[in-house]
Amino acid sequence: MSLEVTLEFSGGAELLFDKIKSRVVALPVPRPDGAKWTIRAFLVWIRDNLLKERPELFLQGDTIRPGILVLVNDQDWELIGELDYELEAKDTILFISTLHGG
Amino acid sequence: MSLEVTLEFSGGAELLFDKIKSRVVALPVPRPDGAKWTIRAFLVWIRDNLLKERPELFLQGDTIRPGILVLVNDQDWELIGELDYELEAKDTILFISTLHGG
Amino acid sequence: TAAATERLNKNDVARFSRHLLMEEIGVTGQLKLKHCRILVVGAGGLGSPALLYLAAAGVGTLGVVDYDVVDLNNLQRQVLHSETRIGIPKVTSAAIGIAQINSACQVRTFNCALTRENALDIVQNFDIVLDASDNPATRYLINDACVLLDRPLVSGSALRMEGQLTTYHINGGPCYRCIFPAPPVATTVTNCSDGGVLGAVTGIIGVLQALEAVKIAVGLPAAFAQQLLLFDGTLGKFRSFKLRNRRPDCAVCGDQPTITRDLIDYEAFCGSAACDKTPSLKLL
Amino acid sequence: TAAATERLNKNDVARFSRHLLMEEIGVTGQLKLKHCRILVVGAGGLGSPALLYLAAAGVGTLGVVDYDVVDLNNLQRQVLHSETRIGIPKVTSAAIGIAQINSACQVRTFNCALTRENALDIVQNFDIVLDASDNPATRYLINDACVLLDRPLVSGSALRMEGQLTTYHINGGPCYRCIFPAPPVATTVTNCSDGGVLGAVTGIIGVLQALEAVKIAVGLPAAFAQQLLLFDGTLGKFRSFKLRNRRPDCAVCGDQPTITRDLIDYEAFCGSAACDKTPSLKLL
Ligand SMILES: [Zn+2]
Ligand SMILES: [Zn+2]
Repeated sequence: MSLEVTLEFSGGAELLFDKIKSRVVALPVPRPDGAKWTIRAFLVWIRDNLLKERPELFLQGDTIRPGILVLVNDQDWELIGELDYELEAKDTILFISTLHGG
Repeated sequence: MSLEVTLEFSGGAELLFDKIKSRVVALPVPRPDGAKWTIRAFLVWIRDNLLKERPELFLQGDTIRPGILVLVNDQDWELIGELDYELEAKDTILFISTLHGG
Repeated sequence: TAAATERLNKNDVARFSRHLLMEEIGVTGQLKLKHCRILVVGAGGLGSPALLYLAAAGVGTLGVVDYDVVDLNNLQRQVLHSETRIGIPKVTSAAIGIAQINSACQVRTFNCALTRENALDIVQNFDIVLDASDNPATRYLINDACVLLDRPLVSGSALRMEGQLTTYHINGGPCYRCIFPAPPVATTVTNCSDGGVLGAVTGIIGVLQALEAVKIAVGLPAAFAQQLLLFDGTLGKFRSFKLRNRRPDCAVCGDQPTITRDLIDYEAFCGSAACDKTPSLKLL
Repeated sequence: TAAATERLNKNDVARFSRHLLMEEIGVTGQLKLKHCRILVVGAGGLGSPALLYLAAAGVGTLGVVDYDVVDLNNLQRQVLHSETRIGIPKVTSAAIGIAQINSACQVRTFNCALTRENALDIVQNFDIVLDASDNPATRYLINDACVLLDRPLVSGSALRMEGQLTTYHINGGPCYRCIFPAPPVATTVTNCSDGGVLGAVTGIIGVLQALEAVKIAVGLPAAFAQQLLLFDGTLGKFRSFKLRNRRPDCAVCGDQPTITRDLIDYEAFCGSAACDKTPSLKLL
């Protein structure tokens, strides 16, 4: 069994992930520890499975680093519980690195 | 029973329909004559139920007038059968009046 | 690329540093821009920003076709022109505006309407064409000339609060005539003189046309091939739609075309003049 | 509206005919534009097209803040400037460019960096503010000044092939600091000097900023309030996202703000200078 979600990067965040802007990932369910696939757990999974180097450019402690917005199904994750949101099948999670240039 | 589809207008076509760019319409099913809700039939329904005046600005004979594009679920209707396409629940049908200004 | 580097002069390297830093452009792309020739038909609301950004980007040769002169009411949106140039031909004004931002850009001006007689002669000198015109007759003419000469056509339009954009005749995709085999009845066509237009809406579409042309010139994938981009300025919404494939029965790009290098009478075909100033009953 | 009509002079009526035809603008809207004062912070890649279209649209008063001078490498995208104005202050060049398209526009130039000391004094003279700056420290400063003075803030940014746009502090929605309570670590910030930018991408965002400001000025709904618009120039895709609500715990627009009219030390807060020229290890 697996939980399939779409993982997207924009604004330069994709440079940390082989420049792939969009991919479908299959998360194993149930998780080994029986817990839910929160975004908190998903970030750990991303770090361990996809992030090749320099995790500090993506994560800060157990959350996302300042300057990266997280959108779940086109909504700011702040509206739906941030780290505690539980992923559902076919969710789209988009990480946007904020631009400052002009 | 009814078949609900979203009807949208853009590029000025909405001016013929009370300036409403998007609405959900409920089409009666089964149809009185037992036939399917093709786009051909839907155009007649639009003419009889929504189009208040000057139908020649929207229709030409039994089809749409030149200069208006028809998109069903974000695809050119030419890709899916044009007038013969059978509507399904939750379809979105968008009529776009082509702009020529610059 | 050592040889290629030598062909960008020192001035180019300084001027285009923000492009040279990008892997999507770099020296190779900048050289392609320098050697590219782009024709813009119409130096109005769409052509003004398109020409400005194409010149700034380093396109080596720009062609401009327009029969009109600069009018005060153009300055609400036609940002390539200026108050002091009111009354002079738009193509002359455009050349002056282009020289201000990039004097190395070669500008070829065509102070005339694009017609059945001159279209192929003009278009054949360019690699990419932008339709920034304002009427159906000219749009069909540009399309047919581009198909006959096999040039990609980046076509924009705008009215009131809305804009539309498609790239035609590229990568085996449809041409304008594939999408619109029959012209609109003249009385259903509204132009900017009748309906008005918000200047920034033409700006957004015109700059998008420039971007698409730059991408085609440097060899990046065209974003609007077989796609219709709609911009609704009221809602601030952009939407993209997949258009039909090339039609084998298309009169100009089909398997047995009926429109050949003689072209056709476009004003008769459209039932309207090749300008946006003809008064008529126009509602849509 | 008879009295209102009298306040548009004959020249205005001729110049803005394409706006007057539109029910969304009309005489009332054009008068609102004439009496509106808009501040653009940064006369670069975003500020250039924004200022051009705001001036062309008939905005009565434009303010321009920039401490820099025109450089050759600006001309790849900063279309308000020109070759002959290389070396002069950008705000001076901007005023010249604005006068070319609309000499009736009153331009107030601020040839300085926006700082904690001058921000409120400058911003208070304007009704709407555009953030067309290029670094986080200035973005936080502009935001805080706009919140403290209750001005809507139309914020754009661009890098390489991408652009972003949001309107902050409008209709009770969030401010920049609500969305980004903590600044990015300086080493994670890439600017256009390091990463490059395609000129037309800045053009699209800058014109969209002008459009949004025009709409706010005439009283149309802001399209990008509590919305993030992303533009991916590689794919030609625009996407919009709903942002969070105003945060009651926001340091500046919250219920118990800690940032007051003294403002804060923005360079210390961000750990980086208020310009885009500081070399540092920048990857994202
Ligand atoms: Zn064709
Ligand atoms: Zn806030």
